[in-house]
Amino acid sequence: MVKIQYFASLRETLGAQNEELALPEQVGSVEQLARHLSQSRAGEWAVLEDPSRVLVAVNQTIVERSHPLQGSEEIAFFPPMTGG
Amino acid sequence: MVKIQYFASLRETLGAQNEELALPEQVGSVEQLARHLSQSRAGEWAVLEDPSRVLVAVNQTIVERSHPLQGSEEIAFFPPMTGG
Amino acid sequence: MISVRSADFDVAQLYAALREEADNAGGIACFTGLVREFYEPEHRGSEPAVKSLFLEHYPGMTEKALADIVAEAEQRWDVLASQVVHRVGELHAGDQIVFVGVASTHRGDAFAAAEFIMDYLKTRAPFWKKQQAGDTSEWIESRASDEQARARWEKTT
Amino acid sequence: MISVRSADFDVAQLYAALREEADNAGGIACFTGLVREFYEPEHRGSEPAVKSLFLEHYPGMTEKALADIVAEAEQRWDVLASQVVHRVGELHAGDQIVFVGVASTHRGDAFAAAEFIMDYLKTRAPFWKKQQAGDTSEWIESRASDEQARARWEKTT
Repeated sequence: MVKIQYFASLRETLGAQNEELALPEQVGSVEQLARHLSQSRAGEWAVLEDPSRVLVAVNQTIVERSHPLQGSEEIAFFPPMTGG
Repeated sequence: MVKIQYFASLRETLGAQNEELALPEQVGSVEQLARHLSQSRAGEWAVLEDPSRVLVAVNQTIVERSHPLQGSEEIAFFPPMTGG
Repeated sequence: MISVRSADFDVAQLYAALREEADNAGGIACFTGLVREFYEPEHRGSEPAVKSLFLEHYPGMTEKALADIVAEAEQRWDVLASQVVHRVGELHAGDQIVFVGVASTHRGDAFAAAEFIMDYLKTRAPFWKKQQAGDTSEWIESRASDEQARARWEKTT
Repeated sequence: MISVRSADFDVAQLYAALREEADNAGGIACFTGLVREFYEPEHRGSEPAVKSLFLEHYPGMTEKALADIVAEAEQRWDVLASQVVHRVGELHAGDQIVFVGVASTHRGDAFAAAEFIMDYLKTRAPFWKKQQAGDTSEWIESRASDEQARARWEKTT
């Protein structure tokens, strides 16, 4: 199971804060997870496939879309940061 | 009369802190004043002619050696600054 | 020291800690970010000013991201001591929001490391601002200028 | 505010003055210079460390030079408020020697203006340091790196 969290405007847009998910067999990367969620849930979820609007952290480190997934990670989707 | 001041290591080297001087007729610039003092006093005073070792301020503003003198200025000679 | 918290911070205390911790430092550079009261361009002149912000963050990752940024600064420059504090939760116009302080042997290193940490913190640490103006609240968009400020550090050593 | 004096200064008070004076600032950048205890290279290992400094200046011109530097910074960047304090006279290892603080709408401007003021102050304001180590005292030589730090501002806007 992966643990997925959503933050800030993305959390509000999707109406989702966190969830646990068993990765389907064909999902082996961040990019494939974003596509899976976008296609299976449709609507607003399509935004996950846009790397300019949604960043991804795996185990609390920002990663590229090509980052591989084993199936037991802590994954977070969020908009570009605006701290400081 | 010009008022001349010497600071820091230059003050110690020359053994001079401040003086008043009537500019000789041929002295119309900072460069000419430095040469006049260097030639008339000799010894350590030659350092005044070296712009890399001695800076000059006229009326409390740093100036180039070509800066003209009228004969009533406040002039200061000093080594490169080391504040901060 | 890295601290993420809702409570306000005391610049005097953070500066004293830097001075205490950094033996024989030549200089200490500090930056404090404040909450500005501003109008969104489209609202200017008619709508109320932004009077408060809500700072959301990603607990756990926030501290890790800040520690990574500080470690990178320590690799690049002579950093004798550093202090990073970032507030979360509700803040109001004029409030202190972030503090970055760096003590170093040389002033150039202190300035560079402090500005580097700020520029990375803005764009690589998981904080998000939501602004409140009157009855409406909206998430602040990230700014290209912040990403540009961060990207320029990639070209230098 | 510009101040040249022998008395120590309080960073907390200077920071509070900047925050008070700069209405709606987005950030405040501060730098404090400290007296380092150091060995001259030729003395290393045998001679005593430098324990004190004497700061000579050119009264009248000092304040004018600092005012000119601050005015130039105000021309180049968004400066809402600034504070410059430089001590003169006898100072000891660990003492605060100089403070430069700038409040601005934008953090980049605050950092740049504060560092610009420091770099010009080092090389264009009439201060001279004499160091004391044991029984001997000698004037500190100016450093090429300080002049280089100043000169790089000539190429930017």
